[in-house]
Amino acid sequence: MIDPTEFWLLAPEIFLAVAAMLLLVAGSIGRGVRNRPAAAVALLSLVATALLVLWAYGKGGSSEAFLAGMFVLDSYALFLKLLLLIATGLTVTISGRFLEEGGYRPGEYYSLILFAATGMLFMVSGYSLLSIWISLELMALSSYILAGYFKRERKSNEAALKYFILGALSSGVLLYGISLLYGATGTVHVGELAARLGDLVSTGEQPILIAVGWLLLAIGLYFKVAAAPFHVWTPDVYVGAPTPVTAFLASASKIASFAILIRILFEALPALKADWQLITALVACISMIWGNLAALTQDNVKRMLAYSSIGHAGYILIGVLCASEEGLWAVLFYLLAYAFITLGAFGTVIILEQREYAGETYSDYAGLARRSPFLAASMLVFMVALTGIPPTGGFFGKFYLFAAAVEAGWIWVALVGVLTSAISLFFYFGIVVQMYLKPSEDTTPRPMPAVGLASTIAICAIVTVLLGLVPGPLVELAKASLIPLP
Amino acid sequence: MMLEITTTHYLLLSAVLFAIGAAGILVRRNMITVLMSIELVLNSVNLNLIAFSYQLSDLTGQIFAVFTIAVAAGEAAVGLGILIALFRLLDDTHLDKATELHG
Amino acid sequence: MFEFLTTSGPALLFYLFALMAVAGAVCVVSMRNPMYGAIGLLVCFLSIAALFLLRHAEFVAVVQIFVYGGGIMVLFLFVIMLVNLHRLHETTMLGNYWRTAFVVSLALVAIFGFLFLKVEFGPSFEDPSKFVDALEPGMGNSEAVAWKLYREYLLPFEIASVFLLVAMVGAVVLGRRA
Amino acid sequence: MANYLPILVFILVAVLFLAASLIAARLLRDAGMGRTNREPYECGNEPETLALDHRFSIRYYLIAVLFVIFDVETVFLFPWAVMFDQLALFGFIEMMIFIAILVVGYIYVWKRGALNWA
Repeated sequence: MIDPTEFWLLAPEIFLAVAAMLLLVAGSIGRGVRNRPAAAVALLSLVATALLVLWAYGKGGSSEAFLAGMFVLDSYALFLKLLLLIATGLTVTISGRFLEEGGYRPGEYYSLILFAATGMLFMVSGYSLLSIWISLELMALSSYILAGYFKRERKSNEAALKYFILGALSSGVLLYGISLLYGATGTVHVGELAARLGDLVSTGEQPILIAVGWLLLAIGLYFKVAAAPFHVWTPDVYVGAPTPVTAFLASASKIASFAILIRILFEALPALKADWQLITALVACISMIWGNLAALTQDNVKRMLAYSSIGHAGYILIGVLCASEEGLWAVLFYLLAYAFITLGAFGTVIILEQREYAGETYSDYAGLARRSPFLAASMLVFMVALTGIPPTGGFFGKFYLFAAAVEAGWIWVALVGVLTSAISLFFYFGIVVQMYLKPSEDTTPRPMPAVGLASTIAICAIVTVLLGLVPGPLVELAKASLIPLP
Repeated sequence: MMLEITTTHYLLLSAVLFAIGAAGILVRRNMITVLMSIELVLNSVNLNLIAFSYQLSDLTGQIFAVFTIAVAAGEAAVGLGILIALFRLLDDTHLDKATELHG
Repeated sequence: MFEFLTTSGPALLFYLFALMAVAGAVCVVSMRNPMYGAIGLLVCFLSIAALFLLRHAEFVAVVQIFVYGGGIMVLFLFVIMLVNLHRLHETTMLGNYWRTAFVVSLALVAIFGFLFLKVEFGPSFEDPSKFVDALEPGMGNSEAVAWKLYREYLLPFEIASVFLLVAMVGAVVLGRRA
Repeated sequence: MANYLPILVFILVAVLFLAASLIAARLLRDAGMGRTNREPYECGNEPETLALDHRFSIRYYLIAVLFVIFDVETVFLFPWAVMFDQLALFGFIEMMIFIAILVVGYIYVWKRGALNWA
């Protein structure tokens, strides 16, 4: 039986859900709310939720699961929740222009973002496969709707349809895996699952159910983090979805999916460590190679960023497969750095892009340095960071990941990582060349970013550089946010 | 002689349904059929859960199945919504073309 | 003969409904007209509900009929009637290769079948009352489900309500005229 | 298993009744199934469009979705109602929260005008 006072520790999630509902109802009455106030309410509630997260952690943070073993509030969850709230907040600030120009209702848009964030918060704290799965579905469902939010544009519609179909298939696969693991162990609680699996593996019972079960579960999760060869949905969805939503999918949604991937592999399947390390290594290498090679041939910047995001899923998986302390904090560090870099890069894309696909190609960046030195400089920072060159957070992120891999004995994976990073130089610097070396076309108007958008890009660029100059504090923070190793 | 049904029977049946559903999702081009195939996949999961629940005499499987059904309902609602939005767009573009021809 | 029928009754029912479920599923993926596919899906849903009954999941079986047979089915039928069937082919996303479909599903069945046939279980319950006794004493299936659902699984339960709310929002956002 | 015997009998009767009435209708009806009989409106009105081209209003879809969502809600309500006594106040509050969240959805749908038949 659950002690009702435990619900106080859910205050952040409950608050965020209530805020989303208020925004929803307010946005539906009469002509609805306007963009600015709606964004302000969404931002304020995200800040308040972050404060509540800190409060709840101070009140009852521990690595013990509660609410009948459904929910855990450990330092790992704390770190990721704050990161997710930051990423969601930055998504809110880059969304305004799109909504105003498209004439879509902002109330529903922001409330769907907040609902997705609620699902993510529950995901990182989930300690039962049932609660993890249902909150994953909450996030996914909100994301499907957001991807199709610009329903007057055919590409947004098709992106939503594709995302929905492959997303639903991947949750089906994931669920099938969960059902087989349940059949082998009789539980869906993460801690109990680990214990029973340990017994079963040592006595050699139910090998088939366990093997097929964890493999399907892992494939479902690789799907969600967009790792190759389970990435088929990513390029089309990233290109077709409204760009702020793409930024949201590439940052917050990816972080939350990685959070549950790590939670499940580390805490539920430690008995199968050797198996999942190998598979994860393969997936990581395929993602890095495929993502970076495919990005070479793109001339649409959004599509390039989509393939780059597949490659980066591979880099992050390197840290996961190490199953070591160094690997885990390197992943947390990288997730944070990557969130700022991605959101900044997509923010820049938003400023340049116009209707349909206009403004998304490499040649649209020609001479940007003269048209808008600020935009060009920030895009330069993001491209440098994505390549992994100092002095940016991207450099230290990759450096820590590769170092962890070498230390854990996965030298060949680290080698693939270094080589593919070298390849990535070509397509990231393709944009830089366009911006700084190609002459500007006079016909293109000088982009005038809105205040919210410009300040978001500035913040992202500053944080990216800061992380490259003084990574120490964040490393300490990440080191304090680990979960038990398998 | 007495025929008996074991959990393995259920597992095999669910594997068959899962395979049919997955194939339907991957290769059919009719989007409504694809959405129906998704329901097949979720149903195959439920068969597993119920069979294991009986095998282990543990109710968790049944409760999980109830949640799966609830989620399937929500997903169907949104999936069909996306489909309808797309159809409407196709029809509208059709109309646009028609008016262009007249003007 | 009569004894065979009475002792093996559940098994025969299993085979009957399993056959119907598979036939319905095949109908879903193979019919050109989605309306026939929907009928096949209905047959499949109802047969699966019967299979749940054979495993003493009475409550889930009723939910299956309620939500799938009554709700989701209606939704599908409405959409099939709403859309212009002549334009369905314009939503092409993936190829329509029934041979591939056949091979894919056969391969999946072969792999899963090969593996699952080797799975060994302890003796399942010859006497169904054992399953019922293993639940909370003196409760029927829906009581036992309720007892566990509302005391242990209340967090997923509340998340599910938010999920359903989002589904409602999604239907309105996507379905309304822009 | 014996508990399901009445249901089995019931299904059997239903199937037999259906089959019998269909067969009877086939035997009794007029043999002439001409073109007119196959038209959508047998009374003679010409249909405006082909059956496949005719589309229903989108509002039907929204109503159907609402029906499904509240159908699922009923599914959760039923076991709760069965165990209302034992679940006590805790269960009551729990269910009220669940219903409140869905009422928010109801208000939203209402205010957004999805229930209007304009």
